[in-house]
Amino acid sequence: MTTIQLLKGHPLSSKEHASHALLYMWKIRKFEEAVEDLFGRGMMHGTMHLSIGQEASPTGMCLALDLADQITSTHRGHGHCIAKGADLTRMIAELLGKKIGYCGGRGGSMHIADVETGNLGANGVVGGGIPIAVGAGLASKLQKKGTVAVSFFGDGAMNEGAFHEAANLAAIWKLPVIFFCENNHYGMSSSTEKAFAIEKLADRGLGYGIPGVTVDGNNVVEVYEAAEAAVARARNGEGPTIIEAITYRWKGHSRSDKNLYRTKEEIEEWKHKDPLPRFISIVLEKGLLSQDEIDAVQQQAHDQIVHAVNEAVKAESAEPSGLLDAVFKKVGA
Amino acid sequence: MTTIQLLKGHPLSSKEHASHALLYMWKIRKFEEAVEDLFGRGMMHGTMHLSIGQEASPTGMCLALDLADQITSTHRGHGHCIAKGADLTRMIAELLGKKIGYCGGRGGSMHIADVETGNLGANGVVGGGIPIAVGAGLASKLQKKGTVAVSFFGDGAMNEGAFHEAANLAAIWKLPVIFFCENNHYGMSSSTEKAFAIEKLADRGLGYGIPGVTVDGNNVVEVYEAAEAAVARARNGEGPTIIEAITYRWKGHSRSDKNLYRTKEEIEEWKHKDPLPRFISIVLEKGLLSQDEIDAVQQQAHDQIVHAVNEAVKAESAEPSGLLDAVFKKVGA
Amino acid sequence: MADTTNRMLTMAEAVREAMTIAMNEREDVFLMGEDVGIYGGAFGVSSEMQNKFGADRIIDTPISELGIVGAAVGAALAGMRPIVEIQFSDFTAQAMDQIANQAAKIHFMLGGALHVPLVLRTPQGSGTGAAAQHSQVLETWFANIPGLKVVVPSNPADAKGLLLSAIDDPNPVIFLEHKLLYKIPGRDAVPEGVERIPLGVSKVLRHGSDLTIVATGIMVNKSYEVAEKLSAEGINITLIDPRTISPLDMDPIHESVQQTGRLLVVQEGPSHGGFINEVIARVSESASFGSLIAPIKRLAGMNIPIPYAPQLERAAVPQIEDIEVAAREIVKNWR
Amino acid sequence: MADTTNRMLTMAEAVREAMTIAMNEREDVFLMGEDVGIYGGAFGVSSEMQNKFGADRIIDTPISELGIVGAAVGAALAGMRPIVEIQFSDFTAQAMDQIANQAAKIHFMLGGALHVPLVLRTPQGSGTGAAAQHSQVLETWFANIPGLKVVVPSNPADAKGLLLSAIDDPNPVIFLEHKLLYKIPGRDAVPEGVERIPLGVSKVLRHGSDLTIVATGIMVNKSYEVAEKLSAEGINITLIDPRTISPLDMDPIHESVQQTGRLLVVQEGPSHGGFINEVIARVSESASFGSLIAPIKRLAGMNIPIPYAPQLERAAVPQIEDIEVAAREIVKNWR
Ligand SMILES: Cc1ncc(C[n+]2csc(CCOP(=O)(O)OP(=O)(O)O)c2C)c(N)n1
Ligand SMILES: Cc1ncc(C[n+]2csc(CCOP(=O)(O)OP(=O)(O)O)c2C)c(N)n1
Ligand SMILES: [Mg+2]
Ligand SMILES: [Mg+2]
Repeated sequence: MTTIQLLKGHPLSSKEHASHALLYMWKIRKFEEAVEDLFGRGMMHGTMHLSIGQEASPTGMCLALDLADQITSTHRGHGHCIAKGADLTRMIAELLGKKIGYCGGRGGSMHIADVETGNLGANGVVGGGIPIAVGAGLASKLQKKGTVAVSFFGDGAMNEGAFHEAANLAAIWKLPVIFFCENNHYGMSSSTEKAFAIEKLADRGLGYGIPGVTVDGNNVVEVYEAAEAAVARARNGEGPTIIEAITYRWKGHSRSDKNLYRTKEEIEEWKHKDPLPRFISIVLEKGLLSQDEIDAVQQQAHDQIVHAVNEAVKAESAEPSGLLDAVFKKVGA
Repeated sequence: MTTIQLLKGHPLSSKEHASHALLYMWKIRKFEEAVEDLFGRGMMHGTMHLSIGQEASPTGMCLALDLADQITSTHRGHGHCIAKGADLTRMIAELLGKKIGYCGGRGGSMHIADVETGNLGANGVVGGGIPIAVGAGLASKLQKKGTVAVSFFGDGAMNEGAFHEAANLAAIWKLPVIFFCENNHYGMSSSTEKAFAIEKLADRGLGYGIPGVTVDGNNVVEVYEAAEAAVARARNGEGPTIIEAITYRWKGHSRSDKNLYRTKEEIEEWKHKDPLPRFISIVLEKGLLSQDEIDAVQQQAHDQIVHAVNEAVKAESAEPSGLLDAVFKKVGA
Repeated sequence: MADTTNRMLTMAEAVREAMTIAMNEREDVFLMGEDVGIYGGAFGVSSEMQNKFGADRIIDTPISELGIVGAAVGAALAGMRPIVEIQFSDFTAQAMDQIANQAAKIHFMLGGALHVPLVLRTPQGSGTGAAAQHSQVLETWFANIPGLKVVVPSNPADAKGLLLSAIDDPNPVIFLEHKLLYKIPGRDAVPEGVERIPLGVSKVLRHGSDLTIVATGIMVNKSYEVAEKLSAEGINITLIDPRTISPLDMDPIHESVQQTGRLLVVQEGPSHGGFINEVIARVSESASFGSLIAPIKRLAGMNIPIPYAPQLERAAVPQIEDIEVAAREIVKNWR
Repeated sequence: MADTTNRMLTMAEAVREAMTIAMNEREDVFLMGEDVGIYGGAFGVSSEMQNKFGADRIIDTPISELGIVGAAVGAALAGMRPIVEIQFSDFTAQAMDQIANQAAKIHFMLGGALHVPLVLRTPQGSGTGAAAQHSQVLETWFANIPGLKVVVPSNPADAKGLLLSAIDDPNPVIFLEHKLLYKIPGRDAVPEGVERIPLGVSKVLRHGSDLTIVATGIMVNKSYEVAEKLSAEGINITLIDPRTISPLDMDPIHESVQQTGRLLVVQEGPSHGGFINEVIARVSESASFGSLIAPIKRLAGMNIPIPYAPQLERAAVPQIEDIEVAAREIVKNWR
């Protein structure tokens, strides 16, 4: 069990906020690098979907959320989990199929949930989490809890029927839901230019009566500001918002990707829009953090990941016994 | 086998066109009345969804189509079938479970298709026909046939994922498809005010890059004009259009409907917007047809329905033998 | 427990009563579906309930099965106990991702951290003249997915007791109501109070030493008639209704087969994949196998989509006569 | 026909070859699916095909399974012969309305006026560490729907011949490819030309008088290894691969059971609803019943969602050892 230390608020509102935002982006980056390394060394099974290059989006969004607010996440969900406060050791342990992993080895990379931090689960189904977030928003409204539900999903997911039906329900019932679309330009090999006949994906909202906003998803400040406004709307009972965060994944879709559908140049170009230096230059410019402080934050993230990997590697493997009993929750339990 | 006599063109462009439009609206009205009667007398099995009050929409749309153009229809599909040119005897025979029925008694009211007139089938599934029409549009494009595919569906169907996915495919591939939404204000008991958070359902198109137009669905002239423009766009390779035709069903959703969700006054109000007198007053005013000629058209429709019912009643019942063989089309046949 | 009130309810009334009890008992229960409000649902099951509980607890939805079930899954994860009505079971097809890939798997896949206390109620079956897209029995789809419980009540009293248990269950339960049973009263009185019937317990409706019939849903009623009729001729039938096809309680079935040596299994849906096969397989691989005198016989729907015309529709699923012929044959031919 | 070329292809190559032949033969055939173009499909099955046939015949789609299958149904009705690839069979859940309520029923329900010559290809099965939502065997859903043909090839040569027939078939065919077979060459050479294998004909892979094993997909390969191993010990096994589970060709199975008196049926998916049950039921109600020496035995996936960790995933579906133990037991214990 971790102590969850989340610091809500504008990433430029204080020294603490700035280093917090930076820490979380670094944690995501270094987590993904560690996963790639573990996979490369044959220590990890299955597949992986890395979010390197996209760190500002979940970080900016989650900086606007309370611990009790809920999220649903995707196959590319490590960043969402971390930004919402998940424990790094249990995450890595899950990827390694260990007993202490978030799912006890039963779910893996695509299925991490964390009740404590309001993470209702990553999802292997494109679009699968969107109606679920709407349901969490409905529960919040029915129970008058005042919580907000955020669904993270990719550009590709927007073409699933699940998005459509979920968006309309949230709109007509004015639910406290945020549809957070990470537009990284591709759904696997399918470019947004080919998969959509509109320029801005946030414009999908027009058909439902949902306001949509498009932001630079690699600028954590811009993401945060849009997120804060959407959260305020949601808590005020004004209904859902679509946030489209424009970003890019540096790595292939998954391990099988040969990157044939995009150019090296395009990838390089986006590496220059790396959300980390982007934010660092802002905080330096504002004088919020010194270079030493920034280096310290980076080191802190590094240490956390190294610690998590070490702990996870040492942990006990999940065992097949008991699988049958794990299918149903015991009645009356 | 009928000789199909369809007369394409603007309903006010000639005497013939005017009486053709009027005939088809009368045929639909009288067909539905006959169905209600057969049902009431216990001669018809199952359920029925009547389109009384909505006759101008399918008539106006189909006046803009060639015989080779294709449609998909709905549970409330009698009007679409008739407007596209279906044989009335085979339709009634189907409702009565007769061998000569369009489906040999296997489909009933919700499943009438007619290859000859390009009717790819009514559908018991709300939204089920929409992606199918898109597929017909895709085939037209791949085969360079120049035909247009029209999907008729209700306001309620627009909230199904099927609409969403179909609309986007048609938009990105610029397919010759028309999404014809008969907005009769209700999906069963669910009013458009409650089921949508937008005013005009045609605005759903904004999210896909599909132009949408809202017309008075009880005015066959207005419907025709929108249809003609959409057909032209489609044939020109400019892609799909959404037509929203505002209309109203006078009768309950189906036989189980107690009409608790709407007022008598509302129903009465809409009866004053009856598409038949509406069009008749226009043609009288324009001097296109005399009252006598109008009466003759009405009589003609009446005679056709009476004939169809008589023939159908006399026809042989469908028999259970051979059902198993009817599941698959024979290989090589 | 004996019923003192002798209340003869229809299935629709019994289901409504169970939902009403549950909603009175606990605030986290709500009903959501197309036309469940003022319309009372397509089959009148929730009639008047919106008046009683308000539009926030009897929630009318747009026509969006995937969205509705998904929202119910989300609400369940967030602490509610949704009951979803899908207007016809055929349209669970629209929602299969949320049913099979989400609801059924979440508890297991997420390591037990979350669970999905969701009841999906939906009418199934043919006999209404609504043809192939409105008449299916799709229970096999659900039974094939680990993580779902599947209930198929054959009468109002069971429906009430089983639904109360389903709503209490912390797991997703698919509750399949036969349309033709909605409006007819059952043979047994429905107890007034809160008597739960646990999921996963087969019920033996009658005892006989010549033949074991296992059936579910409306086929139980048809089989019952046959059993009564044949008993007059000295053919004594044990009739067993598993009530939940997943989990499937085999104990009384084995017990009975070991006495009768003959087994007939009846279902409405097409055989391939059906629960009847599961029963046969379990008997075939068990000790009961040795007791069999006759080859096991099954009766199922024809391997066709349900046709519209009444004379065709009747032919598509097992009728009383079919069960009678089969029962007679097994007993007569295998002594 | 004997193969002279001795070409050892993988399943991915064989499927690609069949599609290529069909697309060269007829203009109305096209392939549509997510990432089937330049990416070559998630498992590389259509690799390079877009270069050859262009983007109008190898059509990349957005992530919209329901829309894609629906569009394929419509295109089929309008005279084309679409092949649809669904990236993982788990996501046929999204498209079940178009598969089960539309494609499967149209020909019958519309009175035969129209038909749907559609092939839906999709990878199924576990063993890749992709967990519960990417590892299912959902063949039972399809087999349970009258109007669909369901093919489960176990090797590249069969895959090619069966796919050629599927594309020719005027009805909707679900073609289920096992992911683990994509990259390994089969035991048999794949004939170069156009040799169609008709749908609905079981194949007897080897003959033995002690035990009949019926299996499909990857379980055929596992069973084969067991049969070879046990033959060294004097346990002789007949191995039958039905290849299409719907229609299901029982003749060779009956024939074999009548010789061996012992039957073991193996599938990867969970038992409830599985094809194994259909085989058992058909044997149980047939004349073969009388020949049985041993209770019929089945091996199926555990009744759980597929877990992620390799040691858990292995435990979830029958492995070679499990088949071996079962085969040995049946033969040893029932003489
Ligand atoms: C319903 C469904 N269809 C297809 C897939 C296979 N798949 C996994 S991720 C992916 C691309 C998703 O694109 P996007 O939503 O943009 O997210 P990104 O990967 O870019 O983060 C696809 C096609 C899936 N998991 N679920
Ligand atoms: C997928 C699906 N969900 C629900 C139903 C039940 N149903 C049949 S018609 C109908 C209302 C349809 O409303 P709309 O699309 O507006 O058409 P209208 O009846 O008004 O012509 C409903 C809910 C269905 N047939 N299919
Ligand atoms: Mg993307
Ligand atoms: Mg309507």
